Order: sequence, then C-alpha cells, then structure tokens
Amino acid sequence: MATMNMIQALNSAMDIALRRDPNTLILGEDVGYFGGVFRCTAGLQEKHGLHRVFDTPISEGGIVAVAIGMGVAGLRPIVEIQFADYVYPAVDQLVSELARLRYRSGGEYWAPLTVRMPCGGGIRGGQTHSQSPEGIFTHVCGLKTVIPSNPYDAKGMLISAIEDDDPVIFLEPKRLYNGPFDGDPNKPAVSWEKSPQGEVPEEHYTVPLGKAEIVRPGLAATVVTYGTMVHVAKAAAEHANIDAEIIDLRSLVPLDIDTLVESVKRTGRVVVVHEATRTSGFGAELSAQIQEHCFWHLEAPIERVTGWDTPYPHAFEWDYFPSQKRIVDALKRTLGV
Amino acid sequence: MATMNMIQALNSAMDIALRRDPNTLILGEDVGYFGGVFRCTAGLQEKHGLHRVFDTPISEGGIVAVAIGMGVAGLRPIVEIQFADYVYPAVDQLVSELARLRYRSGGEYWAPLTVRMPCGGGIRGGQTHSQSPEGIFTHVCGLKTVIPSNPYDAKGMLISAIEDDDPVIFLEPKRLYNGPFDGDPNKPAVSWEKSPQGEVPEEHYTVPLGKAEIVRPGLAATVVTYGTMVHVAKAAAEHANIDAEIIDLRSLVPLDIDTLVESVKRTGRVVVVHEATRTSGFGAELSAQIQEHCFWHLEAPIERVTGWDTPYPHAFEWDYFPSQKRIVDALKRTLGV
Amino acid sequence: METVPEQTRLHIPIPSSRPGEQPDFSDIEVPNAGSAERPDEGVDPREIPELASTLIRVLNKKHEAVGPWAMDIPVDTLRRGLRYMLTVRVYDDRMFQLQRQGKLSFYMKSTGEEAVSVAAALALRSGDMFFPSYRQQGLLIARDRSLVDMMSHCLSNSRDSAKGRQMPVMYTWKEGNFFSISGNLGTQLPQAVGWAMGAAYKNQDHVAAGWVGDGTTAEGDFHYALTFASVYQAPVIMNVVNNQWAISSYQGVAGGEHATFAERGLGYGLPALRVDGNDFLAVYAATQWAAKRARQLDGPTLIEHFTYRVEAHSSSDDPSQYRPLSEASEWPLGDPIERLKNHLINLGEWSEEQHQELYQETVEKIRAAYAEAESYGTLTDGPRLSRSTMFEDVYKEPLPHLQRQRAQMLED
Amino acid sequence: METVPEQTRLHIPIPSSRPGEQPDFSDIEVPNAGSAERPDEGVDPREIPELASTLIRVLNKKHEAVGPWAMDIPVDTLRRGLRYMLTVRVYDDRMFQLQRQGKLSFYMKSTGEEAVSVAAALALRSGDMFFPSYRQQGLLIARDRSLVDMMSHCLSNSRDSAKGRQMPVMYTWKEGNFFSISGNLGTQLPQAVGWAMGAAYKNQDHVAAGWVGDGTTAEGDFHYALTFASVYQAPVIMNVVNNQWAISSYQGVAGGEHATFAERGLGYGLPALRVDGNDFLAVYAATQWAAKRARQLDGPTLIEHFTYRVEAHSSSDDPSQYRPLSEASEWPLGDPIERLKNHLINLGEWSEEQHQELYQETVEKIRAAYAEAESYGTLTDGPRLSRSTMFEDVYKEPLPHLQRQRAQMLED
Ligand SMILES: Cc1ncc(C[n+]2csc(CCOP(=O)(O)OP(=O)(O)O)c2C)c(N)n1
Ligand SMILES: Cc1ncc(C[n+]2csc(CCOP(=O)(O)OP(=O)(O)O)c2C)c(N)n1
Ligand SMILES: [Mg+2]
Ligand SMILES: [Mg+2]
Repeated sequence: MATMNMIQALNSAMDIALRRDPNTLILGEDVGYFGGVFRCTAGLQEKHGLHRVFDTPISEGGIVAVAIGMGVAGLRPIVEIQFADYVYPAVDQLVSELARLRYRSGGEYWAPLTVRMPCGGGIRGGQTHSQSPEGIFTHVCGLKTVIPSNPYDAKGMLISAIEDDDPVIFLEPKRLYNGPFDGDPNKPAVSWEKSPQGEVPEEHYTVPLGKAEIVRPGLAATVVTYGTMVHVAKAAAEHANIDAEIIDLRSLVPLDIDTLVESVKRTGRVVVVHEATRTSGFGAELSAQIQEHCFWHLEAPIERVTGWDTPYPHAFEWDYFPSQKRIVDALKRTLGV
Repeated sequence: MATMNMIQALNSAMDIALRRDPNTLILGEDVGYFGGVFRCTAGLQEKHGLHRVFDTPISEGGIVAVAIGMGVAGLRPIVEIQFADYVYPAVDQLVSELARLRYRSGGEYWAPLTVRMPCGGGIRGGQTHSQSPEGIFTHVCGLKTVIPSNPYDAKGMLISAIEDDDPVIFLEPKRLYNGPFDGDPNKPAVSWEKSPQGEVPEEHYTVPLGKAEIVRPGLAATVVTYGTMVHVAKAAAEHANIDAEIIDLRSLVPLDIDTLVESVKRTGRVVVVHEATRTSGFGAELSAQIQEHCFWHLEAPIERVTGWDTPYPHAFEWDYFPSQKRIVDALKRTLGV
Repeated sequence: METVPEQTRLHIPIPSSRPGEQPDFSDIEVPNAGSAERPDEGVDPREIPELASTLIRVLNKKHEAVGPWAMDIPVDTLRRGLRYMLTVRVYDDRMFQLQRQGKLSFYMKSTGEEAVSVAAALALRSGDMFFPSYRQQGLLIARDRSLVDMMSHCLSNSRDSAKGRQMPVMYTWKEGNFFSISGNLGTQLPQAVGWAMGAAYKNQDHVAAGWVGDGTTAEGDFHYALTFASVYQAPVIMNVVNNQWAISSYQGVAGGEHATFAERGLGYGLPALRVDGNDFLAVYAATQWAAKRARQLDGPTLIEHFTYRVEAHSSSDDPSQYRPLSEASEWPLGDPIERLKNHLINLGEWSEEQHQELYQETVEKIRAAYAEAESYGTLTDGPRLSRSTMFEDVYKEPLPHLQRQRAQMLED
Repeated sequence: METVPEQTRLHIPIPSSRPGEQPDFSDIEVPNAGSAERPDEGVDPREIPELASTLIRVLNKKHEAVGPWAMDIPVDTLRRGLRYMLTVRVYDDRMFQLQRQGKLSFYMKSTGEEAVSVAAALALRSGDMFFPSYRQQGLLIARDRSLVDMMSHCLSNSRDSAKGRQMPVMYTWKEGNFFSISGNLGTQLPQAVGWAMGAAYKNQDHVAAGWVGDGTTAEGDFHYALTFASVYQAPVIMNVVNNQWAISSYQGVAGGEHATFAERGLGYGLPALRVDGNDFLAVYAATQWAAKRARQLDGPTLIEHFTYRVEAHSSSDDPSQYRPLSEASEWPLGDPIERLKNHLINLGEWSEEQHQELYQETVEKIRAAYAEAESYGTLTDGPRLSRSTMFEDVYKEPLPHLQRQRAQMLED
C-alpha cells in the first residue's frame, strides 16, 4: 500500500497497463515528454518509450479517430482529452464510430479505447474548463461511462476500463485530483493522504465497472451521486445530521440499478445530485428509473440538485456549484422537515 | 388556405422568410440548385438568387461555423443538416460556440441561427439515417429545440424559429414529410391532403415556440410525446379505445410544463413516448419533471416507451420503432388493466 | 420590408452546365499519357509538386501503355483486373435493378469508377488493410469475396455478416481486411491513418489504404488524416476519388475550383499524385508507388483519382435534376473497362469475342449468386435472423439493461 | 506477459532540444530582409508558392527597411506601433504579476509576439472585424480599448463587459469590432470566414481577420476555414501565429516538420505568406497586402507569422519542464519591440531616452489603470455584479425554467 492522490493513482494504473500489455499505448495533447497538463502521465514516456506515450496534434477528433484505427489494428489505446470541455470536436468519432463499430460490423470490428478526460468545476476554470458532459455520453449506446470519486477507485476502475473490450469514457473529477473536496472553497485544501481512499495498492487490481458503492449508510433518505458531489453530499448529510444513505454510482453506464433500488426501497426518499446542467442531465435518467422501479415505495418527490441550466460562470462558480446547503435543503424537502 | 405536405409547408416558411428579410439566407449540402435531398428548399434558389440559397461543402462543422459568423455579421442564416445523424461533426460549433456566444460575451454577440435537420426512422435508413438526437441538444443550455408533427405547425414554428433571436435546433420527423404515419408500415401511405393539419395558410403566420398542444383530450391517462410518435400514440389510444389525453410537446426547450402538469393532475397516469434511445433520452427529463411537479397526483409509475438502447438496425427497424402495441401495453400497465 | 441587395460580393461556385445545357468539359486539361515523370519512391515530396497538378496517365489513345508510369504488370493481372471490373459493373447493374424491383431498400453503383478500386486492390497485398467509402465494392470483388455474401449483406438476410444492421453496400469483411463501412462520410480516413500507425508501432510492414470522395474532403476528418499521417509518417495511402459530383454538388463546391484535391497534400508535406482514375494501369502504378514508399518507411501518400460518377448518386437520387444527362458520354477520360479491354486487345491478349463471353459468364455468375443469396432471405421475405440479435454487439456482452430491454421486446 | 517491441516503425517527432540541452535553432533558415518578392495584390496564388516557404522580412540587421515589402508607412504609425507594443508588454507583465499575487485567477502573456497583433491592427480599418485567439491582446490595445475595461474583464469585476462569465484574457468588445474570445481552440477561424461572407453578401468592403496558433491548425476548424474561404472567396485574412510551441508541444507535433503552416494554404488555392512575425514592418505590409486583395474581391489570404512564445503558455504552465529556458534569448528573429525601436532610432525619429521615458509613462499608465479597475472590484473583493445576472443572456429573454432556477438560487 502507498498513499496516492488521484493523479498518482491514475498514473500507476497506466504504468501497470503499459507494463503488462505491449499493445497498450497512450496518446493525447501534451501527455508525452511533459506528462500532461495535470501530470497524470508524468514519467511514463521516459519509462516506456517514445512510441508508447506520445504527444498528438491538437485535434481531439483526429486523436480519437487514429486511436480507433489503432484499436482495430489490435492495440489498446488510452486517449487523454485535455479537458472534457474539449471533447466536442471528437463527438462524431465517439458517437458515430467508436460506439457503433462493433454493432454495425456484426461483431467483426471493435476498438477497446479508454478515453480519459478531466471534468467538473470549482477550479476557477470558467465555461471552458468546468463542464461535466456525462449526460451526452450516457445517451450513446455502445459506450460505457464511468467516473471515480477517489484514488483507490480511480486506479482500479482505470485498469478495468483499459482491460475492457468495450470503449469506456473515463471521467476524472479534476477538483478531486489532489484531495477530497466537500464543497466549501474557503476551507483549506485537504490532501488524499489523510483519507483511507488515498491508500492505494501499488500492484494491479481492479474495481469492476457497473458496481455502485454505498459510501455512507443511512435510513432516512438516499442520495444518488457521483464524482466530486459524493464528497459534498457526504459532508452535507454529516453537517446537517441527516441519516441519509449516500451512493457513489462510480459507473453510470452500466448502471447498478439494483443497489439503488434496494436503498430506495428502504428509505423511500431520494435526492439525485450532479454538477452538470439540469435539463436532460444524467440525474433525469436516475430519477426516471428510480420512480419506475420504486414508485410504490416513494414517500416524496425525487429531488434533483444540479448545476443550473447556464454555462459555468467564472465569477459565480460557487453560486453554480451545487452546495452542501442546496443538498441539505433538498434533503429537508424530501423529508418534509 | 392551401393543402401542403410538410415539405411544402417548410418550403413556404422559408420562402416567406427570404421575402420578408433580406438578411435571411439558406445554406447547406445540396440545398441550392437541387433544392435539398428531401426537396425542402426546391425552387428557392431560382426565386431568391444564388447568394441567398446556396450549396456548401460537405462539412457540417464548417457550415455551422460560417453561419455563426454570418449571424454575428447581422444575417439570419437557416442551415440545413442533411440528416440529423450527420450533425455530430457540428456539435462543437453548436455546443461550445452557438449556444454560449450570447452568454460568454455578456450579451454583446449572438447568432440567430435556425438549424434544420430531418430526424427519426421508419424509412429503412439504418443507423445513419434514423437518429433522433434531441436528448443531446436539450441538455445544452442556450439552444432551443423544437420538433413539429404536422404541416401547419411545421410552417408556423419554422417562421417563429427563423424570427427568433436565439439559436433554434429545428428537428423535422422525416417519416412525416409526406403524410401522417400511425406506426404501421404495412398500411398504404397516407398523404397530408386528407388531414386538417395539411391545411396551411399561404401567408405568414407563427406558431409560438414553447406551447404544447393537446391533440386528443382524455381523462384516463396522459401521453406525452412529440414528432412522429404523436400520430402513433393517437392511433394507439384510438385503436385500443383508451381515453388517453395525447400531448404534442412541439417544443422541448422551452418546455410547456404547465400544460403537462395540468393534464397529469387530471389523469394521474403518464406514458412518455419517443423514438430516441431510452437512456438519458428526453423522456427521462419529462419523467423527472412530471414527478417533481405532480408526485402527489400520480397513481402509477410514469412509463417510458422509447427506442431501445441500440443503434437503429436496418432489418429490424420495426422492432426498434416504438409500436402502437408497445404504447398500448404501457397505457394498460399504467391503468392497471 | 427591406429590399434584398441586388449586388452581392459573395462568390458562389457554379458548374459549367446544368440540365438542358450542353455538357462542357473544356476546363479540364488532359495531359498526354506518359507525360508525367515518375520519381523514385523515396523522393522528397517538395521535389514533385507538379504530380499533384498534372494527371498521371499510362494508356494512350492507341491503347498502348506508355511513359515512366507504365509498369511491368503481368498480363494475367491485367486480365484479372478486367474480369473484376466487369464483375463490379454487372453486379452493380443487377443490384440496382433489384432495388428497383423492391428487393433491396437501397443501392449505390460505382459505374465508371471500377478501376479506382480494382486496380488498387491488385496493387496491394492481402495483409494491407482497406478503409473504403461506399463506392469501392471493387475492393471486395478484387479480393474474391463471395458474391453470395455481398448480396446477402445487401439483402440484410440470414447470412448477412453485418447481421442486418447496416443498409445495403455498407459492407464489412474482416477476413478480407476490409473495414466496416461507416455511412458517415470521411470518418474512416483518419482511422486508416491510425491503423497504419498501429502497424508501424507493431513493426509490421503492412499498409493501410483509405478512400473518400471529392465532396468528403471538406470534412474535418480529411484534415485529421493528412495531419496525423504527416506528423507520424504513417504507412498509409489516402485516396480521394474525385468523381466530379457529391450528390448534386459539383466538385467546385468542395473547393475544386481553386486547386486540385491532390494539391491539398502539398501543404502537409505529403507526396501527392493526381491520377487518371479511369486508367487501370495508372491507378495500379500510382498505388504500387505509394505502397512501396510506405513499406520502406518513407511515409504516406495522397492520391487523387480523377474520374466521373456515371450513374445516379444512389437509388434515391435523380441526376437529371441537376446535370445534363449526356455528361457521362462526353466525359473526356472514357470508360475504364473499355480502355483496359482495348489495351489487352492491343497486346494481343484479349478479343471482343472473349470479352463478350466473359460478360455473359459474369451475368450468369451474378444471376446464380443472387438465386442462392435470395434463398437465405430478403429484407421482407424468407429466412431472417432472429430479431433478438439486435441487442447483441452493442457491447461485447449484453449489459443488464439491454437484457431487460430484449426480454421486454420479446414479450411483445 | 508479452514483451514490448523494442523496434518500432512509428515516427514520433521530437524537438531539437529539451531542458538541460543547448537550444538549437540551426534548422531555421532566416532569409535576408528584402529578399522576398512582392507580387501585385491581384496575383494568381499559383504564381507565388515560394512566399509560403520563405520569410517575408523588411528590417535588416542595420535596422533599415529594405526590399519590396518595405512600404511607405508614416513615421507616426510606426511610433504608435512602438507605443502599443510596449503597452502590451508592460500590461502583460503587470497582469501576470497580479495573477501571481492572487488578484487574477489566470493570465496569458503575449511576450515576444506583440508585433503580430499590433501591426495587423494598424494595417486594418476600424470597420474590419477581428476574430482573435487569446494571445492577441495587442489588437485591443492598438484599437485603444480602455485599459481599465481590459483589466476589469480580467478581474471579473462589476465593470466587466463579459459580466464575470469568462476567464481572464477571454475579452469581448463589440464596439471595437473585436469578437468574443472562445477558449475553444480554432472555432473562431471559420466564423471569421462566415463573417467575411456576410460582409460580401451585404456588398460591404469590410474584411475579417482571424488568428490561431500553430498548434491549433490541427483542429478541423482550420480546415473548415480554409475550405470555405476558398470556395466562396471570402474577404478574410487567416493568420497562423507560429510561436513554435503549443503548451509543451513544439510545432513539429502540429505538422511543422514537413511543411510550413503557410504552405497549408497552397492546397486550397490560397495565396499564403510566411512572415517574420517579430518584424513589425513585415507584419504590417503583409496584412495590408492581404486586406487590399480581400477588399478588391481577389479573395482570402493565409499568413503565417513566424515568432516565438517567450514566456510560459499561461500562468498555469512551467516551460522549464519541457524546453531549455535559454531558448527565448537565442531565438534568431530577435524581439519585435527592440527591432522597431532600433529602426525608429535609425530613422532619427526616436531615441533611447524617449524610449525610456515612454516605458516609464506606460508603467505609470498601467499602474493608474489598475488602481481604477480594482476600485470596481476583483474576483474576491469589492464590488461585484449581482449573482442573479448569471441567469441572463443564456437566451435573449430568460426562459421560464431559468426564471424558476434563478428564484431557487436566490432563496438559498
Ligand atoms: C457526415 C455526412 N454528411 C453528409 C452525408 C450525406 N451524404 C451521403 S453521400 C454524400 C455525397 C458524397 O460525395 P463524395 O464525397 O464526392 O462521394 P461520392 O458519392 O461522389 O462517391 C452526402 C452529402 C453523410 N453520409 N455523412
Ligand atoms: C479544442 C481545444 N483543445 C484543447 C485546448 C487546450 N489548450 C489551450 S491552449 C493550447 C495550446 C495551443 O497552442 P497554439 O495553437 O500553438 O497557440 P499558442 O498557445 O501557442 O498561442 C491547448 C492545447 C483548448 N483550449 N481547446
Ligand atoms: Mg464525388
Ligand atoms: Mg503556439
């Protein structure tokens, strides 16, 4: 066991993948010599060779396209998109090509890509360094979409994603890279060192894609969330002293609906939390599915606490970011207190 | 009054817009001399001039980009994307640029584009000529997303969209271009001539964006839908003799939540129907909002009848297409019969 | 009401002729066969910009192979080329007919462009990988794919290797190193570059070849392909099939008024060859040149094939709406099958009689193949795959929600 | 466990030097000032491919303006240019410092590249429209935008014209025909083309000018811009600022190993000029040439400005991690401010003393402007806009659901 922040955990996952499988390689903007703008690939080029970890032109569509070609050629490419906000030029290759290749070819061809991208706000990044596009990817059949909330999961899930023969969109909540974050920007930064989830095995292990985790058991209500908001929701419940069960989905597609249903049947009250804009966000899908499965157990409307339906504004990011207070308010509404 | 099919109605709307405002122009693949692969712009180049209705390179991203530039220059471009399936190369320009331009510039700049695209299946078009991407656009704040279900609305809504100073994604259910379609591919094609909705004024009129229409009043349940599925749902209710109220949303963003809520409070039972894939489709948002607003009035879980979470398969399109039977089954489930 | 500006300073490209007018190809310069130089395969691209502007042509008016690009191609290869091209032509005719009879939902012919794919296929090795667009059925035929399988695909029947999921002509054939056709224009070209990078990464000497149309060059993917090919010097051949039309838009709308499509490559430091696409020998020679260059690690090549789309864009199209119908017959570069036939006759290796015989045989072969294919079902009749297969291959293993959806569908 | 292939055939571009090594610019050819020909503005692009490969330079080592590109620029314009460039430099230094002090969340300097924007702005007319990237603050300064407003933007304060919605440096200034900067690379270049098409459509003779970095040329948007500009012969100037680096990636990773960025234009039939971007007079002359060409309806021009990013990519970057720190000082094209200063001194129109005085004045001006800007608030202190403004301008009028969300937020 070692102590790692999320960056180190991701780095360790890729290091292991490169070591174990010569068909694995990493490409993306600035990932090579420099090791990535967030340093997730630091040292990997030096260790594994120029041709295994290399810089690409600034061309997200091109990066994904050539990675698909490599995948078809039998390789297992890991792609880094510098910010999730910059994934849109690659959407055609992801949606029209990567996601449907196995299907349209009757199973003859596929490309086992892992497409990593830092997402989420709270870093003064404004509208172009803060987005959470999971709502779009979860609508695209053929893609898996996952998002870890701590270093242990990040490493185990990234190894799973790389070893998976389906394409995986791997979202990394950048606000959590260096430490957990409870939503209060005025508190001093906390590092992963002090968290048990910062304890990360140095060797190979996997965390399966498709299993949610109950990060805080509770009986009064269920909070369904993922990424940065896991920590905010947990802190909110603790500070407000509400016996809420907090579920970290980890994987959005495939979705661990059984864990959700089991919890909601116990609590009867649900708050869904995410940072992405509200309308047609993944929270809508969660709300829809939960009421489909648990209608007769619900004691109050399912609440959604999300980013507003505006771009992420630089100067008002803490008014945009779903706060502990908004989560507590929603919990109270659902509890009728 | 004249009788028009949806193609003629759209053509008439654009003809009027070109006539009334010299800043209006049309660009897209094959829209010029040829008049578009679905003939929606037929005759308009001849009538209004080469520079007002013209062909573009096959470059959806480029088309939207230059149209944004034209919009900034004070023009009012109407863009045709040949099939909604081919909009993905333009997603970056639509999402990162068009949708956020007014916001990011503090209101200094905007581009009043109307982006037309035929959507939906049932025409043996396979995975690349059948998609319904509204789920993605409705997630993008700054865009309006609308979809008419008949010639009258098509013309009135298209004029509204063109005259709107916000960007509008204008989806055209291509299965309805020539006539209403009740979901049964084995019945002979029906033309719009026989439908009152095929009666279309030749002059200028508008149908506001943001107003749903109750196309069939009913007391037993509410079916919320749009586009082609309006006709399928109506036929389903009629054939099964279920007193379902059918609501044609027409506009997804802005959403006429008041009409929905009013209906659901009366019926207590809801089926949401769309053709797009299910997960994170717009139906999820509808389900979530309805239960948020009408929780205490719901008597059964909100049902979703949608395309499956697979690409649109050529040979099995009628197994994919939400059938009358699936809608009736859902209605029966919600009615508990 | 404002008035529309009568004057505009906006330039809108228009083709030389429209329906009702005389076709006009006077702006097309046709250099003499043999006039283009043939550099060594290792040449510095900066030394050969003129090959992007001229036309590499081998067959002259007397049906002889002339000039430095006239390679020593075995007569047997030429005869195979002729046979394959004829097969493509007859296959296309038959399938189009069947579409008109309602047996197929859709079809796309490659009439007039057969040399582009057949000659390329013969100039490459079986380990080389193809990333075609929808108009290179010749690649399949030249690699001897079963006609029954091709037809079964177009019929979406029980033997369709795409399991009924794709429209006709969007073939896939892994065994033959023929990539699954996308339907989205252009996307496969940078994928071809990636495949070639993969081959290089693995230290193999395979080459990838991709094809896009003239219209498709305007997509971002074309730029991605050229950029990545140049940066990583990938062993790839990028083919632009300039058949003058993109549905109703002539090549000027794609930028052809101001430069050739081969010339696009120069700005990326790529060698670029502009080839008479109706000249089997020229396409073969150019492809071989590019393949050798790629295999010896001298990098990618861009080839523009100058040709003409003789028929409608697809079965959904009616070209009489936007171009003079007689254009095809006035096309200055002739017909690829006729030209190769005449060359072989000129060599004394073929005759009109043999040709007629081959044609009859081919018609028969296609007829027989179709009879067999139909026995595996059509889109509307006969055997078909189980509809529950539509839930397979979305993922490697069906995810739980797809299993639930499958069960729900089967209940119906 | 398989073993990794030791050998690879994949070419990976690497820069000439890395940290700890001697900077090496020996591969950069610097033609003599005055050596490039200056064609008429109406020239056929096919006649001037060499202008895409050479470097258009006007200022020689003796600080004289020489050769055909030496235009008759009024001394007053040169002095203004010098003043503006100096203002940019001092502004950048101060803002970067303030970022380091925590007053700004972020900053990006344009040190060493001041001529690229300032000379272009002075060579164009006020009705011409700018579509800049984030490193052309010189355009604003050369159009005399209020420094207080610029700083207010960077502070996201109560006077920020972007209403606190954008990161620092992503300016917008409609009054000055300066487009809102995106943050997404490349997107604004085809928009510039569209704006130019719009001007042409309206029969106006305005010109649009857009700027992208060397790295950004790999985006699809660059290709869209060149394609549409060529097809519609739009009156647009497309500038590539080749400052050798894209964050940590040197220009070879964008394709610069095999061709110049100006050369990209040749394949689209565009005239393409490669200019010494640190030579104020050359940038001015090239821009003027392109603007005249565009205005007289001879179409678009691509200009590559060959320059060097002297400082870090942004306040978040540390270039010592990936390039020798001494590169900047060894850059063969010198400093644009020094070079223009020396030229003016050489003309007898300027002196070291005047320069020193101007520098002091500028520092003072910036200091004063900042004091005022700060009085309108900073990101963390002082006056700020009401947070409810964050719901405005998503649409022209707030839609009902946004009104509800605003109300919900204000309840909090
Ligand atoms: C991304 C995308 N946009 C639009 C289309 C619709 N479309 C299909 S074929 C075609 C014309 C293509 O022309 P070209 O590239 O010249 O190829 P050709 O058909 O002439 O072989 C168009 C516009 C598409 N399939 N994909
Ligand atoms: C679409 C997109 N991809 C990636 C980024 C992240 N990014 C910001 S600046 C930059 C480097 C740009 O380099 P270049 O174009 O050479 O401009 P320079 O910074 O040198 O002026 C990158 C990769 C972005 N902003 N947008
Ligand atoms: Mg074509
Ligand atoms: Mg740069």
